[in-house]
Amino acid sequence: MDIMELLKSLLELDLGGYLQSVGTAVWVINLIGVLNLATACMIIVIFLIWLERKVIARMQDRIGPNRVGGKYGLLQSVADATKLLSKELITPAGVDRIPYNVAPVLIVVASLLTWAVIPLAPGVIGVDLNIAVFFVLAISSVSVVTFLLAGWGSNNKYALLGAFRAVAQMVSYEVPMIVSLLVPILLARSMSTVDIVEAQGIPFIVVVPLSALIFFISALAETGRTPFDLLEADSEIVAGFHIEYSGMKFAMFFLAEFLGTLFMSAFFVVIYLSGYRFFGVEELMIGGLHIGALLGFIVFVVKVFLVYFVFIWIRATLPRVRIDQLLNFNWKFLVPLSLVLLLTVAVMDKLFLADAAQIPKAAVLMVTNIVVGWVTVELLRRRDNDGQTAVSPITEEAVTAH
Amino acid sequence: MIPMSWYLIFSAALFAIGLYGVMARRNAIAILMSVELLLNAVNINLVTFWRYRTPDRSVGLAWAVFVLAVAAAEAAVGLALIISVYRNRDSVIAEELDLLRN
Amino acid sequence: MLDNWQFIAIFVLFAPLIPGAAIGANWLLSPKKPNRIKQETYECGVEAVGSSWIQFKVQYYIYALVFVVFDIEAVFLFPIAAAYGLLGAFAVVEIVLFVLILVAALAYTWGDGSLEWV
Amino acid sequence: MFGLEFDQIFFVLIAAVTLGFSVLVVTMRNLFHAALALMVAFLGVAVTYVTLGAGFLAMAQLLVYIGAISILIIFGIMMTRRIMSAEEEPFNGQAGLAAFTAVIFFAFTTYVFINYWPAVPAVSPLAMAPEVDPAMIDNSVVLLGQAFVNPNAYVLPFEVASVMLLAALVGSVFIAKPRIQEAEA
Repeated sequence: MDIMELLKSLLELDLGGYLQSVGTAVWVINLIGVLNLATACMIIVIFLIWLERKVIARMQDRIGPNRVGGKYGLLQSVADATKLLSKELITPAGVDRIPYNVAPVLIVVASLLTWAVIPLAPGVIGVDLNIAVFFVLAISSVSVVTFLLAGWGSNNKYALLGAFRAVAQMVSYEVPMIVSLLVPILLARSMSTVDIVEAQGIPFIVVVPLSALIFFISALAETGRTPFDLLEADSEIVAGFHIEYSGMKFAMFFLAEFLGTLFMSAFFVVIYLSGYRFFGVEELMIGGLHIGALLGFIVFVVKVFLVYFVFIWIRATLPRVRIDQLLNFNWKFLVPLSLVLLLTVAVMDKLFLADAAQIPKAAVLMVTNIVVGWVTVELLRRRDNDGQTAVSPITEEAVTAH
Repeated sequence: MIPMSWYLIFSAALFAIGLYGVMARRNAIAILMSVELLLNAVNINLVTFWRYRTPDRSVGLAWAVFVLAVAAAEAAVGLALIISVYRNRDSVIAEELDLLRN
Repeated sequence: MLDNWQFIAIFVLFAPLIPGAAIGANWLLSPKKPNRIKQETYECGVEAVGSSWIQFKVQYYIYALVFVVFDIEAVFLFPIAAAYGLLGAFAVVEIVLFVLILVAALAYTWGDGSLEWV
Repeated sequence: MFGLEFDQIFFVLIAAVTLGFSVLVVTMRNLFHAALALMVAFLGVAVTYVTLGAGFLAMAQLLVYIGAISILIIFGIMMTRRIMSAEEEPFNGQAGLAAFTAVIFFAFTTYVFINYWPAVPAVSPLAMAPEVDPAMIDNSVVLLGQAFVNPNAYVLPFEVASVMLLAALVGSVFIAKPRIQEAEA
């Protein structure tokens, strides 16, 4: 037990390596990793709820939480959680017990599990699966099932209707998400998140901006954020599939939503914003100490919060769309566009850019992306001018809804 | 280390259960679910043989993916038929669907 | 490979403890005073009419159908995308053909009006 | 425990859970519960794939079977409404015969596995998985991707699969869609 070695490993974010060197079993190291990851997620979510309320309040010219925990109301979400703890867990008559009780647990498990494949810093990752992106998609498709469990189990018309809507929305927006994710995988030639980060000498948001945009919009819908928050449209289906839940069981759905949004920000950073990389700062060595690991982690966290800020910003800006607009926008705009983009990138990459150097290749792909996006918008405008009802870009869509 | 025969017996048991479901259930959707069990049993066999006999090639995996595709298509068409029949005949009991009898 | 999955396995075993502990603590701390009115199904202030397991329209099913087709497409295309650097030019033709056939499926449902929310 | 190694105990556990829930699938009266049991059985099969080193297929199983096919089945159950009818008899007249056939099938297959399988004399049915480089198992996904578009391997099934999906989608949308005259009538 060398205290210096331990400190060094902590600075390099390589506790696992240190434990291995003193001969700890692999499953113990894994267990410690799991505990760290899960606890960190929980603490960040408590902070996030406060952050979101504060930012939204500022954007709407309010102050937001300002009583509990000092001037800035830092402990507001802790107080809320404590209040929820003392609430009665009402189980309505006639519920289907097993689905009703499994759903809140399962939805949190599913949204925690995806964190296992996010590289937080160089060498710091739960597990570097070779099929990490596919793993994320598979786990998030499991969380769709929990909506059906909750909706069915509640023995309530609104809950079931809300669950059906939620499932229709989730499965619909999974299609453009899958197809747009194929583009970075195609460019990185790997499904591993670490490989994808390593392949981003130039961040993919620059190389394939259209794919990033499509992914971002479908991430908004997958997490049920405004303008796609039909899952809990209070005025229409009274909060949707979790209406019959109270106390902590209700809080679990809330928690899963925040975990999911935070995860989508992190996933966006990993896939399109080159993860922990920032002009080589992640490889910095000072006096034999790999300080770059810590810096890379800070870079990653800053990027994630920037993306999360955009999520909050959109929530404060855009009104909710109607369900027909939501589904039309997906099937008649996003899905065709993402398929066209996939084919264009695949053909360009193989036939014209097979031997190109990195920078010209990125430039050509970026121009291609912009051209595809521009042509689509132009086509839609022509159609709109012909007087036909067409799918307009998202902002116009949202405005006409209200 | 797990002997190959364990996987094969496991898959055979799953297949037998599915077989029972297909033959004994009355509800058409329940029959469809049993068919999915049968296809899963087949897939376990394919993957087992891939791992134990040809791990250096992708034969078993590739066919398992094709089985997956077939299973999805089968479920889609089967359920569409069941919904359509239910709409017209107000029943999903396989025995009562005897339009071609007489 | 299996060592990789060990982490996931531990995660799966551990993760339910978090929501489980939260709900368990809630169950211990909360008052338990059920009564008939409180346990009634919520329905905007009126008494619930009929079974909640009502029948739903076929539109939801059609969206799920199109989704299934693209899901399978993903299972085929993800390994191909991962192997893309090792493929020849002919592979591109095959991929384009594969995707175009699926686009035809989408186009059919579009033209058919099945994607309209009614 | 009983002279079993850890991974053997794990396998037996997974197999027992999978088989148990598949028995529930074929016996439960409430179809929605049967569909939930089916999901657990699918999950068990996915874990089996992981123990075999086929992580990609396990995830495909989650994505397609649990994320798509189960949802289709649940939608189908909701739309045909005959769910809560517990008084309805779930089995037809030939349930006993079916059980007999299933047991005979299982006994026969197991007998063949243990005594006559495989035809290649060098391999015993108790053979363990060959020791291979973990990198090779990892690489199987890339091999799979190459095989799908290799003209000497699976190009034809690959393209036929997409045609089949097209046919399945067109067919099922056509069947499931309510006819207009029907709606008027």
